[in-house]
Amino acid sequence: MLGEGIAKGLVETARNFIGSYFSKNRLTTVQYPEERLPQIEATRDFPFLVYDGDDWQAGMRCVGCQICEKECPPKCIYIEKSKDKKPDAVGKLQFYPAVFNIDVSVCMSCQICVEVCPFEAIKMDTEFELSTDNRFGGLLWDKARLSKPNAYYGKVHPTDAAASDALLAEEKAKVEAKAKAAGETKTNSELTSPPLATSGATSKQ
Amino acid sequence: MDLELKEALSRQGIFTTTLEELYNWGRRSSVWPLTFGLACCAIEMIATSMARYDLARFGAEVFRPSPRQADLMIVAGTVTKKMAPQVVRLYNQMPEPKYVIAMGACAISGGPFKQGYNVLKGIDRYIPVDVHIPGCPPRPEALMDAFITLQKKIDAQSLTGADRPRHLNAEEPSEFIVPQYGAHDLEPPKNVKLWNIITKNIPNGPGTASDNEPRKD
Amino acid sequence: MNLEKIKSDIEAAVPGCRLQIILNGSPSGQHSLLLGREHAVEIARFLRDDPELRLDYCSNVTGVDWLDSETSEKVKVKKLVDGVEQEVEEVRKTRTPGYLEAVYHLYSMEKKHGPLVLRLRPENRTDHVTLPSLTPVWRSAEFQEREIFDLYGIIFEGHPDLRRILMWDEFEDHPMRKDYVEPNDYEYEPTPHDAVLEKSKQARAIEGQR
Amino acid sequence: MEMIAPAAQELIPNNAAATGDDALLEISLGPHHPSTHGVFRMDVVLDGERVVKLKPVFGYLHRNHEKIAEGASYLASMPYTDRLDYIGSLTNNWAYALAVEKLAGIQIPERAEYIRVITAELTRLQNHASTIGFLTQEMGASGSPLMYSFREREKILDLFESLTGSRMMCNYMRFGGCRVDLPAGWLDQTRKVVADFPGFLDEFERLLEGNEILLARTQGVGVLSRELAIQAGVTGPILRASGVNYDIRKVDRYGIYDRFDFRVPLGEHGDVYDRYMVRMLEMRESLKILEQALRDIPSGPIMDTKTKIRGFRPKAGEAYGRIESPKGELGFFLISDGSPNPYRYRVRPPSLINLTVLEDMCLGSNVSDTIVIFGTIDIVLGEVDR
Repeated sequence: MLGEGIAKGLVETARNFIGSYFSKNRLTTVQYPEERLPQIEATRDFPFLVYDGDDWQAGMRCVGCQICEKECPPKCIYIEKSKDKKPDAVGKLQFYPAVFNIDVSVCMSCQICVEVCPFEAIKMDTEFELSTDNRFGGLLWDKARLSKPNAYYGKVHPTDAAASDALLAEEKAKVEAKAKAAGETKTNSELTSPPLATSGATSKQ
Repeated sequence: MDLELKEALSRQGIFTTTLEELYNWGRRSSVWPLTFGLACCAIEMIATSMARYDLARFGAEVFRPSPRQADLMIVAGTVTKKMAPQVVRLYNQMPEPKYVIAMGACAISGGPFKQGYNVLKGIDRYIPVDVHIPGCPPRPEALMDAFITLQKKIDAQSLTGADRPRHLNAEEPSEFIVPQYGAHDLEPPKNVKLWNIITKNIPNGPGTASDNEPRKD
Repeated sequence: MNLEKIKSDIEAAVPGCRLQIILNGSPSGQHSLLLGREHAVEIARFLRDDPELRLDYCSNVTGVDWLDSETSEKVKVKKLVDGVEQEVEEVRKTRTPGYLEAVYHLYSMEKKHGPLVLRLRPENRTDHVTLPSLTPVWRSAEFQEREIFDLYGIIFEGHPDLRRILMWDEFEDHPMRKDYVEPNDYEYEPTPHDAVLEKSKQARAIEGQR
Repeated sequence: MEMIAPAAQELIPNNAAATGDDALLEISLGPHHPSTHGVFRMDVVLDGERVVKLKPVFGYLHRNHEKIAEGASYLASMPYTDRLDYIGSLTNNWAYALAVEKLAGIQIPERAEYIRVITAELTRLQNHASTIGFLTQEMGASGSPLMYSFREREKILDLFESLTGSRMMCNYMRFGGCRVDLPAGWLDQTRKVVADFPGFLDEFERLLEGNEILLARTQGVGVLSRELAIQAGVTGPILRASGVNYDIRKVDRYGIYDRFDFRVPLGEHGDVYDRYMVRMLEMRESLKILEQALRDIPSGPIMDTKTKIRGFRPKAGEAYGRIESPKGELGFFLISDGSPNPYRYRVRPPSLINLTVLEDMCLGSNVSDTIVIFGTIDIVLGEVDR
């Protein structure tokens, strides 16, 4: 009979309509902004700089090595290395970025910067509500805007943050053991720090 | 009108409004976008209009294929130099009041492809953009957030005075120059007038002496 | 597929053709066959129709631009210095003129083998840039040869519809060539470095003069 | 659109100026057209409602992917491949990774191979689902089918997001393996999605199967002959709908596809209906592969330890690597000169080459059918223009 196929299809649509009131599998509308989808842990959006402790300037992990600047595919990172050094979390004297800008209007969220960073200093954020009417003012993020505490990292990516913390603790223990050994022979050791040898390739974001 | 009085009245079931509020409410609540996808972001735009995110809740139910019936152009994707004249022409064909959302890195600045010879480094070289959403591509929620931002922006507009919206100012242009294909590049490579307005307020921008000098903090 | 055998098969079928095997240094082992321009279409037809090969499917057509290159190597030469024969190191420079290249990857849908890689080279990269089109043999080359014409400037003789495909018709350059200089439309760049910083500065300087 | 490029003007036949019933009409469909899947343009010459001539015009999304890649390191091109066929980023990743692995002779660990198969087949599922959604939308079934297919797509995108961090631009594979290991519980989640997916297919079939409008709009429309398909280098579901048994998963047996038991659905008539059905059946076969892969996936490393990601310099040489992407043969041709950047980086885009036969399929049909035929080719402009 002509129209039978169409009628069958309409039955299916009706089933779907009614089903949407009962079945979670039918993914009914999430009423953003009042309700939100559950946060997926691995989600990435834009990079941020991790700092330890409370003071973002003192605790900044980034040493301004400019690897991410070089590897960034769309070239949206701009770093200027500092002239002087400051002690890092472990106590070693390190350079720090005098300028660290990310132009998020160019960033493609590929997280290659995270992958290549040997210092666990740059990580991906999950914040996405960033729409602005000011292109240059609102989308060029400087060091202060980019810095976020390690606790925040632990909140948005708990698994990765735990792995990263463990890695850093291990590094720290190694350095301390070395310093101890060195301290027995020589008391005053001005360390010019070699880059921490962590495996950038396998680090999770 | 006094806000407290207004609230007190609304509790009594009497709703008052000003012409301005009514006008802005009308504009804000039925922003019809143009069915206009350029690249990757267009897929997220489609996803946003589907059941799970449902852009219709913001009064953007109807995607109009014709620019004559649309209020909002979502520039969703990379604008190439070959496409730029058409984008500007579509914008010119839209009736006032009209808004532009630059969705995604490519539309804002050329994004990851800005080093390409055929990629326009930001649609705001030719048309004024109201809201920028960074992301590559922005999540559907980010597009909805931009919608809310746009609605707030419309709500805050006053109908009179120097800062009234463009469509109420007869001196402001509603159409912009359409670039022409040249032998090596688009002619002109940017709408200088518009560009100067955009870059005027950058603290460190091209208008200032410390152009491209690193920011000191 | 044995490239030597294919070469001798072609030589038997198309007498007088120029063929050369080009070895590939990568572990992929995809060596290629450089064809002379004069007999390219005949060879292509043979490859397609030969019942043993039946390379009926031309998958990929690529342009490659090789710039003029200069390699210098140190050579030890025996020379008479002050009447005594001595070994002297001399830097010898070899200039290889640049050339354009079209690379075809052939497969067989019937026999399910492949790839056979063909290469065609026009005389030089400036004024003699014609190649015979293989579109009459494999239609899949149609858009890809147009693309090579557009981006590399190789003119394919015998192509049914050779127009620009990706860039607009008024465009004059061939942007995929290695020596193409793109128009400087950089502007205020918030995160400039290296080349972009230079370009941005240049553009601003020119603007300032206007 | 009033824009007529000079090239298009040449298309106008001599009698176009004539008025009356027999006048030919030249129109430009696109680049802004709701059913051209982006910024594609067709210069069509019409005799009444019949298509007499059709020339595709490309380049409105030419983003210079190849040129940018030639100036960037091997790693930096990986996120750009996501943006080629932006509906199926993971298959693009795989094709590029495969080409680099061929170029440098890299072996990848077994677990990584399985992850690649799983993600690629999930990509195929969501690609075919959304293609059929768009196709029915273009036939006039506005709304429902597209919404259903996007609903299923969202479930798969959630999987991608929890694995790779991004819904669409996954940037997940690396030459030598994959970037991160599967998160806890991901396999169970995937098993659930895979188990539920046939329900969606059944629903879709009930919705459309036997629908008189669908049958009238698809059967016998846009026939592509077997010979022409081979001659024009068409690949993917379109080729198989024309009855040619050529699936690179079976021919090249790249990755570990020789371990799975699956069949290649073939069409008989090469019309729009066959192309639709081939895609439906291919989804069922993909589900079979997924079930086997999810059952057999071993534990172990996911990256080849010898491969350097940063400062990767393959030996001078060249390689062409190809895979069966949801749209057809996606290949990458790389020439290395020993430097950290590829000397030549070329994408063999299935969407572009499949469009070769667009005119042949559309000649003589109505404008409305042209849109449907165009829809079954399943192009993504990011890949056509690159």
